[in-house]
Amino acid sequence: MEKIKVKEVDNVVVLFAGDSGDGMQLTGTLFSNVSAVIGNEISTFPDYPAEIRAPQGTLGGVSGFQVHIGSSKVYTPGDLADVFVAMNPAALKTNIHKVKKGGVIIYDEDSFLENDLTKAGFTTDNPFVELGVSETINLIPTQLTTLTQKSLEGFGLDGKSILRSKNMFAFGLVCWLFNRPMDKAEHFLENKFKKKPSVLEANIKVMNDGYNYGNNLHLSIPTYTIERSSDTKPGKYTSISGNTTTAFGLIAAAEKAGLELFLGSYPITPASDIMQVLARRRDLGVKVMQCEDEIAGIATAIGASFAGCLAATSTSGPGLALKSEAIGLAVMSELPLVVIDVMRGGPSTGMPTKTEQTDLLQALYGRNGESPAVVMAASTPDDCFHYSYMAAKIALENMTPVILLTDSFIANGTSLWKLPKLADMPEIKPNYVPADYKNYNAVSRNEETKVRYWAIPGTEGFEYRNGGLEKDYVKGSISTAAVNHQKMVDTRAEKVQNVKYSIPELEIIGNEDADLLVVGWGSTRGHLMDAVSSINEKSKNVALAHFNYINPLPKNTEEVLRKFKNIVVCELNSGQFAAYLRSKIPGLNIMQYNKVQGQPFTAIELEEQFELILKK
Amino acid sequence: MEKIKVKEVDNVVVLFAGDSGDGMQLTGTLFSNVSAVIGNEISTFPDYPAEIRAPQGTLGGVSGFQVHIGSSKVYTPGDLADVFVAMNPAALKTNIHKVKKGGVIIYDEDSFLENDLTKAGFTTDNPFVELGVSETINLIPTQLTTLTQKSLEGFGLDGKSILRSKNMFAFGLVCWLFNRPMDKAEHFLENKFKKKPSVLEANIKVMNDGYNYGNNLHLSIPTYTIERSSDTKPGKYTSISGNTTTAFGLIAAAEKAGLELFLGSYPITPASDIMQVLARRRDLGVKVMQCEDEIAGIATAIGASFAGCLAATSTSGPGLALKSEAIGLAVMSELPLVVIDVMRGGPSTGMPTKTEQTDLLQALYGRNGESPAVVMAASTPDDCFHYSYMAAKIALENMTPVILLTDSFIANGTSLWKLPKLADMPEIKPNYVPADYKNYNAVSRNEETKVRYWAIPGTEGFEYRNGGLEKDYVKGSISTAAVNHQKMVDTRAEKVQNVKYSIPELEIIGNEDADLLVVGWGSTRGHLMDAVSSINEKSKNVALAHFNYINPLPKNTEEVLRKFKNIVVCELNSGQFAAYLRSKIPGLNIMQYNKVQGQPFTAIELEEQFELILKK
Amino acid sequence: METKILTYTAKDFKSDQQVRWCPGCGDYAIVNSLQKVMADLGVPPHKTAVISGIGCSSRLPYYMKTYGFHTIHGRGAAIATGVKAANPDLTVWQITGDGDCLAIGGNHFIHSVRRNIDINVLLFNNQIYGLTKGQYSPTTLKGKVTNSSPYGTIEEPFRPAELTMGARGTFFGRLLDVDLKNAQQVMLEAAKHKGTSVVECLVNCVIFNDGAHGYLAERNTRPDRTVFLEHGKPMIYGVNRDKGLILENGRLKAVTIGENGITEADILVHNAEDPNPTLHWELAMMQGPDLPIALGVIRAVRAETYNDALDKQIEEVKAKSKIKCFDDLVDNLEQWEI
Amino acid sequence: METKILTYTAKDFKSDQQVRWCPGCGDYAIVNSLQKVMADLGVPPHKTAVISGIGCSSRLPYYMKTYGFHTIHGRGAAIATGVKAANPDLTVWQITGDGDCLAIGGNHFIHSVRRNIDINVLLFNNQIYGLTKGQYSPTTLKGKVTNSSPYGTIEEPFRPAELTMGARGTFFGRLLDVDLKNAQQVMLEAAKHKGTSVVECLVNCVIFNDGAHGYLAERNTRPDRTVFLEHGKPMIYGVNRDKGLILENGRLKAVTIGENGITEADILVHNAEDPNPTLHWELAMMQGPDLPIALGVIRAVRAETYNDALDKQIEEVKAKSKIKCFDDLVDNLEQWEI
Ligand SMILES: Cc1ncc(C[n+]2csc(CCOP(=O)(O)OP(=O)(O)O)c2C)c(N)n1
Ligand SMILES: Cc1ncc(C[n+]2csc(CCOP(=O)(O)OP(=O)(O)O)c2C)c(N)n1
Ligand code: SF4
Ligand code: SF4
Ligand SMILES: [Mg+2]
Ligand SMILES: [Mg+2]
Repeated sequence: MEKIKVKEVDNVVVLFAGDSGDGMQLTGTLFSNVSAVIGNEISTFPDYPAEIRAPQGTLGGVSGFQVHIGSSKVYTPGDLADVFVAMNPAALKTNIHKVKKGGVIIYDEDSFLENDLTKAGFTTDNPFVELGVSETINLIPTQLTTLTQKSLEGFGLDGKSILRSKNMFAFGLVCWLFNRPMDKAEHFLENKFKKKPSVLEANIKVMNDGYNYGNNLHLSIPTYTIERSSDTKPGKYTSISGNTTTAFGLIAAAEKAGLELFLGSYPITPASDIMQVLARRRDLGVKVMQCEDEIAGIATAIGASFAGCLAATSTSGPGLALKSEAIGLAVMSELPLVVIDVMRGGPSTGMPTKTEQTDLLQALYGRNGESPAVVMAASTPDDCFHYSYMAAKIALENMTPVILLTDSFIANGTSLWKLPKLADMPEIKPNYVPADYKNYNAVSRNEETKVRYWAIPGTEGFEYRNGGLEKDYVKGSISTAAVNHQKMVDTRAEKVQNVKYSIPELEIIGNEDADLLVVGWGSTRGHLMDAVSSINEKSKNVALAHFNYINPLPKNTEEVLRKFKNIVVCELNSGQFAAYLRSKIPGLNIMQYNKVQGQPFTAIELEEQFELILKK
Repeated sequence: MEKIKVKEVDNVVVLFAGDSGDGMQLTGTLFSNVSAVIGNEISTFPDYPAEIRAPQGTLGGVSGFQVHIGSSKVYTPGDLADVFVAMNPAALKTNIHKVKKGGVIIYDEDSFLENDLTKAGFTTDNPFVELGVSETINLIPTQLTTLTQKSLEGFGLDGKSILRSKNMFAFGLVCWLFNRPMDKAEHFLENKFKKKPSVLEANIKVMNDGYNYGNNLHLSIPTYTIERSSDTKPGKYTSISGNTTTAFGLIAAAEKAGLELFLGSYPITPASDIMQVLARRRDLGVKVMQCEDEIAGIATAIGASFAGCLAATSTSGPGLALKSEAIGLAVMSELPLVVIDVMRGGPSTGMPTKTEQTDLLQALYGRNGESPAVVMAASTPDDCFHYSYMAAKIALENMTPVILLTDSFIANGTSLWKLPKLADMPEIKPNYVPADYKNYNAVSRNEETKVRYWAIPGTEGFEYRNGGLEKDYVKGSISTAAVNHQKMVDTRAEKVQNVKYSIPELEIIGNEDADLLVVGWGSTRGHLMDAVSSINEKSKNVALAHFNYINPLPKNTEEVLRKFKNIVVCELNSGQFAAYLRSKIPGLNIMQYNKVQGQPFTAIELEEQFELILKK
Repeated sequence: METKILTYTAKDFKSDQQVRWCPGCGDYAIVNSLQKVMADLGVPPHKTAVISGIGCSSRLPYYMKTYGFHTIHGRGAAIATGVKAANPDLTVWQITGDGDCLAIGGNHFIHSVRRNIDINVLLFNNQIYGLTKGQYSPTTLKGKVTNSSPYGTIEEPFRPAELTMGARGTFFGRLLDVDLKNAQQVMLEAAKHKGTSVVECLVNCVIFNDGAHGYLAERNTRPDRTVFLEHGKPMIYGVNRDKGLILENGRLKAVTIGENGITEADILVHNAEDPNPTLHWELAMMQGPDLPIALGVIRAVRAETYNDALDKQIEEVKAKSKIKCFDDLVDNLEQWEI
Repeated sequence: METKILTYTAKDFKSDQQVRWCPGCGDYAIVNSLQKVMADLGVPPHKTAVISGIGCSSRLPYYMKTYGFHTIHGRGAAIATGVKAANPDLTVWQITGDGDCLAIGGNHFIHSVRRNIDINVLLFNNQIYGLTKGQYSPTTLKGKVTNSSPYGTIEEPFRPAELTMGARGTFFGRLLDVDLKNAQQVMLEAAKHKGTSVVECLVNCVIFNDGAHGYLAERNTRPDRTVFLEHGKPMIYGVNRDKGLILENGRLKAVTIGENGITEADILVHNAEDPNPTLHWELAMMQGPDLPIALGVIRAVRAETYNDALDKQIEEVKAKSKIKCFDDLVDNLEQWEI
């Protein structure tokens, strides 16, 4: 028996794609989990279709899941796939451009029949030729359907259920390919199908048969080993999505602050999960209201904030638009409030399942009047936890609405998350009115920080009337006096600007004397880091400054940016952060690299772009 | 009999102020009308209290009306009043800072009794001393109440009605002071009180008695004559508010375009009048729907636009916030729509009766996704007509929402308006789909201009499905394809940018080689012009560039601005247009002069500011 | 001499777009029925506008060869109102889901009903948010476990009939996805009614709320569990058409004809046109097992429509006014020569 | 031994702000009554929250020495819902106008009613937008000339009782500004009711809609034109208290006791607690001259409140779950050591 070739690699990208009904999300999740368990770094990117269930086998119904695993820090789900599992021709067609030269495509022969090809709009019987698939790509046809049927013969399952298991065959096969531990895989399946023992049994059987199929047949492809990551600090980990960590950040912050957590929300793709994760937490006393619309979502939250909760509302772009007026009320009444916007493709209903960074200017400016709020953005599925916690902390300590931007890419994507302990999290001290404060009113504030004092209804002696009309700086009563208004406008702005003293300074990643500074914000960090590192492995010409705090900007921003002669701001919109930076720090030489395609950057395109700039 | 001294002056500012119940708005309007009639330039500024009727005699209930009349072009209602009519101590107190040195205060002695003084918060019996009123000011105590009562003795009117006429006594007196023609004044009163002959008779009597009182008593003040303006082109004129002309602009545009006019709206201060003026025009077939809220206001308008009307919606800041999401739909479905935002003090409910320019960034950016719309602003009550007409023209010809910004200052203020003829207005050619167009769909467009073709429901052969999801550039069907989205985003942006080829270029007013370029936009033009002219009478050091088109900017904007080493952007917000300019045209040296007090600039403060800058 | 009569078939109203609902989704039945009804109605496709919000159901306009507008979530009622008010020659259909119509769109819904704008509202009630993947809606039954109510909802649902009547609705009908013939009849009457015709379409979401209308769905038991109401006809139902409704002490009661001396003449005759909604309310609220669930046209009352009132007022004012055009308007302003 | 009983007077609920409504505005009566009712109710000022939207009426919170929040137009219901859900120990009053509540706020209104959140809603119905100077509102009678309907409105108004019931309201009361004693009784019962208590306050806007409730306003004719409904009491009214209501053929009819053999025993006894709303509807819709207009508590039905259901579910889940804090939550995730 000839020895199988084993490739040792640093990192590898696997892409699963098939019909919405093919269970690709589960397969991908399982694969990323078994990889994480053995100490690999992971980063994933699910790419859902817009329809719930488009007609089977059509291009509109393709669901994909990409996993990047590595033995050192992995920042993105990867640009191009080393291995692509294609369950049907439609999946092949929509994803072929994501496969690396020299990559491997495993596909279900049984699902590439004439009828299937037609549904996916192929006109010949050879889809690979028709697509011009590179000859360097290694095609592994596998009779997934037939093999699964055989595997489950005699299990007494109906044909539909059997077919639904074929993703497990593919999964087993890929596990073999990457030397994944089957006991861990079984363990994950057990958790998933606890309540359906027959399904569980069948899935385990098919998965193991898939593994053995690879093992026994000595498919003519090298298998891979990926070492345990050494970048990963030892500890307990899980693999988790950004929406879940965002929800968890709020839970942690509420407990730390000693407050009840209230979420007022309305379902919207891709933000609904935040609400759904929190709705499950009645055991922690989390009060989630699914409201009649987004306005009620924020309005109930403002009510809850007034009443003394840590209050939040979660939504996506169109919902944020609807909340604009009420955010203004939170600004004016100086109440703590966390507003989470999981950005998606716009404008209007746009492309609900796709990712974009196009709500930045809306978050900054989408309100009537001079209406400053804190705006921040998370970068990865796991740091959504940190930033959602910090959003709550800033809101409570500064009596201001905080808008936290995430996006479809990190909200649905997963990464490894080192499990935190509440005790290790920074303190949260809401700006309560001192118990001995005299003559409290709606604008009583700490004169140094300009932060309004918070009195919780129910507390005797601090009854006060808040509201959305302009107030007298001293008395808190309604005022239209000219100079007073100016003072109030300035005070609210100053309060928000003061947040810059409590957030971290901007850091430069890479060479401080580089020719080019790459600037990004939010979820693009992984791709930018990859591209920057890759260039810096050759020259040391590029540095990266990545922003998570946007209003206010870190206090050293101007100083840092002024050091660089060339700056390129990269973002998944038409140049919103670039415009913001230009307006805040005049005189910088800012170039832009923008992409508005509903998809994340690829490190490759970024690298090419930076090289181009450097050459000029 | 000694001869009365008559001052010949170029222009004069008169301020009427009293309790909300004192009829100051009517008095001011009448005075500005009789001045306009005889060929003076006028500009007015009503300053309403926030309450409908605050308790009588209190500071909160003071209602003011300022009129600037001149023998040459008058750009603003004036900074300081030459003559101030104060009906009670509260009016005196709230407006005393608006009186010129050497000015005249006429006040109703009968309303300055102890009780009245107390209500206005005076603690001594001499309010003038208490306020430190300059000795140069000429005080004319007049027993307005007693004199009015006497005037109407035997008229059989009840006491309340008699008291309500005392503004007419003041009006008559001021007419005498400024040599206004009493026959014209009577004519205006006749129109106003057509249906109440007894009130009319009483008012005319009191007014004439007021005039005669001045005439007979030879009050020791000079009277004024102001020559007929020579800047005014001969023609027919009326005096009109910005809200009315805004409404009229839409009526004219609809008729010119051959379309029905539809307005979907919801009442809100200070925009309600636009709706109310249009609601009266059922005779012109104008369809006004007062909707259940602002969202329905724009939504019905979008429906009407889809159905083939010239459609508009009118609101103020908080309402614009609520309309954000739907504006995005208009962007995405590429439908013509005029959105009028009469700005007021913010944020939130803010200061509803006060003026501000703080909605600019909201208008530009307050939507999810990359969502470009045309944004423009009017400058004076009379040019609201022009810009509202142009907003409609641009919307119809470019298939885009157009946001027109006006504000409380020009919406409620009045100026002379030269009556237009429809025949003289520019053509409006909606971008209808050519009758022989084949395979029309939701994105069929003129490939040169990028403007979508409009098919009106009811037309056979052009049935199509529009919507808020991203569409295939060619087929018009739903698409989430990456490159297609980029193309659509770019196309929508390009279409809006192309509007710059049809709008006027930016002009420089004043010296092209000046040291300082003053930049403004919207309703501040008058004050900026005054300040700039005033400085240029001494040095020739300042120039003015004033913007009415904001997105897109006039195509020569960059070229023009780059000529100036120093630019100061003056606006009634915290620097929104300045930020926008910085983001669009990097490398300019932009200073800011901002005021957020709910009040217009004064020419004096601007002049001081410019002098200061010039000295540096 | 022959007159050319325009006749249409369902095909004339079908677009070339592939229908993209889940296999088995109840919405298929409605779109097919609607196309048939439109053909029967005889209003040409280009005089028909189909307006929707967002939701699975709201995708319907794409499948129609009429003018169509798939707008934003919840605003369909207001947009449809604008379409009709602006262009009353169009026959306007509003397609909406229980979430789109009654959650975010609730206000526009009640106001369009109150105004009695002449549109036909098909409310696809699957008691769930389909498109966003299975959260409870304002019509989801209390206690139901969904993706957003892991421990069961704690809210009483709206009942569309009740809310429609509370908003002074002039027309309310109810139909069931699988009951094709009756469904078409209800839609046709909705289309003919002048005013806001609300039709609650009970549809099945196979993915997130399968069987929500299961009590009615089965062909065999349906005749005993439902009564199909038609104006002017007795309220008789049952497999053997021997069951009927009577009023007893002011409350509805189900009886069997032939038992206890009940004859067909005792059975209530449906008066959909009674302005007083209380009996319509009782009928709409009927629930099993004691009473059948009402399908058909429960209420259809004549009243002035908003669009007619608007046009009438415009005509009246036009007739009286001397202002006929913009130039007249300006001429009639108080003015002076300078 | 003495127990210290907390007692309040109206003054304890009066803030030092000058009331700024127009002289003669009906809102004055309500704020004064409310302060009395709060004192009677005995909930301390610091446990009371008064939430409003925007409108003349919505300025009321400034005049109260309680916690207060004057929010944004139309959102009072949702904000009050948030306050109560978050902090159920507070007694929450929502102050709203006919525009605030039923125009822009219509959706939040019907949803708060449906959820039966335990708040007390005082709906100041002056049938006009006061603050914005006299445009018609959703309750303005059809045909009325206002600043925004120069030729008369063309819309049928909402009738708040009907909409409340259409949204499955558990409590509806109606009171008149000038009828102080009765008004206070209705407010007190609203406060005591658990759930969304909707109280329609008929108030006069002297400036923009003077006399809208003129039919009821006059002291002399009021007893004959109105009936004050109290649960368990016969529906008797009239200056001489000799008039009453009976049911005839299922419809309400006014009769005179002593005429045509009618005795007091024939008069309907008011059952506000009947879950079936049809008679409540008939009562609420009564109009002159044939029938008296109903004031008082028309409907007061017991049902679970949203806030109680929420708290109950939280307690139940807490009792069963092993997750007690954030660290537990994290510990219970699928996890592995690296
Ligand atoms: C402003 C806004 N909020 C939320 C959403 C997300 N959303 C889309 S459809 C929908 C509900 C769909 O439910 P329903 O109307 O019942 O239609 P169904 O899918 O069940 O047919 C929601 C919440 C959105 N698209 N826009
Ligand atoms: C978003 C928004 N839209 C509109 C307004 C303007 N507005 C303020 S109060 C009001 C209506 C007031 O009527 P109502 O609620 O009946 O109160 P009333 O003044 O009659 O007591 C309107 C339209 C606003 N403040 N905010
Ligand atoms: S999710 Fe439900 S409602 Fe949506 S298409 Fe599928 S079955 Fe139909
Ligand atoms: S305008 Fe009307 S509602 Fe407002 S305070 Fe005056 S009287 Fe009252
Ligand atoms: Mg639904
Ligand atoms: Mg009102």
